[in-house]
Amino acid sequence: MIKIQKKNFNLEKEIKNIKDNLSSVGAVSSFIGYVRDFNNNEDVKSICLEVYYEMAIKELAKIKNNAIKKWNLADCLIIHRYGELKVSEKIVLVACFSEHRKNSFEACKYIMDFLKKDAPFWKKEFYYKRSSWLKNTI
Amino acid sequence: MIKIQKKNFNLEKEIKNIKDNLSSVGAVSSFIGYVRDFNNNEDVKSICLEVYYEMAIKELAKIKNNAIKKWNLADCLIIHRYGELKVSEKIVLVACFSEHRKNSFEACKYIMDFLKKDAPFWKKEFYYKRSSWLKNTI
Amino acid sequence: MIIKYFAWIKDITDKDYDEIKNNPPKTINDLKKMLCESYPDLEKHINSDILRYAINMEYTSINQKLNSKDEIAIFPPVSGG
Amino acid sequence: MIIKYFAWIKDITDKDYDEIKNNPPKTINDLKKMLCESYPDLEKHINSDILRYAINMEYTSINQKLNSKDEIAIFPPVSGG
Repeated sequence: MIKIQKKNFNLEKEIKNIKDNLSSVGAVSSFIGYVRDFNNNEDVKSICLEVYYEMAIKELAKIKNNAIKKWNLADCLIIHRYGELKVSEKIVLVACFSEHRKNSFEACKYIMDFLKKDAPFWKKEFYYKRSSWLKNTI
Repeated sequence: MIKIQKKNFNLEKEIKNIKDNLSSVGAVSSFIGYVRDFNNNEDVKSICLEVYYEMAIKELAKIKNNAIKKWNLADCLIIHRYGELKVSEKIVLVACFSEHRKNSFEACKYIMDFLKKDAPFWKKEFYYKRSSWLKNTI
Repeated sequence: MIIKYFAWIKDITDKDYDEIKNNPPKTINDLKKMLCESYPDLEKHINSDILRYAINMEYTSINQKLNSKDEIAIFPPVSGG
Repeated sequence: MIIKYFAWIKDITDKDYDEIKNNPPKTINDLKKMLCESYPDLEKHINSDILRYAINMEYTSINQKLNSKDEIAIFPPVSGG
């Protein structure tokens, strides 16, 4: 499932929602990305995340489907927020559901690597006296 | 933080509880292990998890501290349950908190590998007509 | 044809998108030329090859042909996650 | 000295632990001999080297010396997580 939304999400509910229908799943690997308080040697106040919504849905679905096929996942959840986010707020959740842990770990890492490279989101960081558009580093 | 407990836990609350004090953390990688409905070619009804409590606390603390040092983690949470658990219930949570995702991913995988190998827990699976003590596979 | 702008590209174009009804560019290279003329401040970025182009929400890295009904997007390196 | 049993070891010993007040074993090898005598069904497992031993909650893989106040644990391969 792919969700691109402004509002926050609850990890327990989002993961339970999918896991409850998958009793053969023994392993869920997840990654949660947060707004950091310090970047580029400056204190961060907040960020604004811009998204090319329709393309992001397509790109994330593509990445998700590749991972599901490659690691035989039972399911995969990607939630990415956009809009104004304060320090310590969640930005992204990736959760991979598989029978055993090896596949879920590898799939989760793969999805994050591609998401950082190809998903059309842009972060603008607001510091105390200026703001700056970011570029992902690998 | 290490918790060895009978009762269930809430992912959102447990992770938020630690994350709220760590505003420099941008990455949390986590693993959740669940009771699977099928193992050893048999339908599983439930499991019973036995623990050598005092030694498990020591072993998990050792694994946690090694991971924190090796990957410079801001923190690390391990929750492991014991007692009777039904299919689809959570067994274990490992969550690694770091500035960037690479370290949290690697640390989380490392902790799970060691936990499976060295943490003194034993699973007894209950099938429909018999039960069996398990041995972890790598 | 719709040309969409994102992130700091939008700071240069000062708008979210352009709609081109007459004589739309026929290739990505045509589009680049057109953009350099309309937005001189974009030229150095277009020439530096850091920008990415999508046609109907699919990345393109070659000088692909464009259709008058295409939705083209031009944007800087992404920074989500 | 306390000797603790876990998982299916306990199914063989039929108890959680033994407390040894007189003449406790002096090494892990002594302990193994004692266990084989007390619980003949344990012998094949002890000889097959699959069991693990902990002294005061630390794994030991060698024939370590034991102290009369030690807590020893003997258990099968773990299966947590």
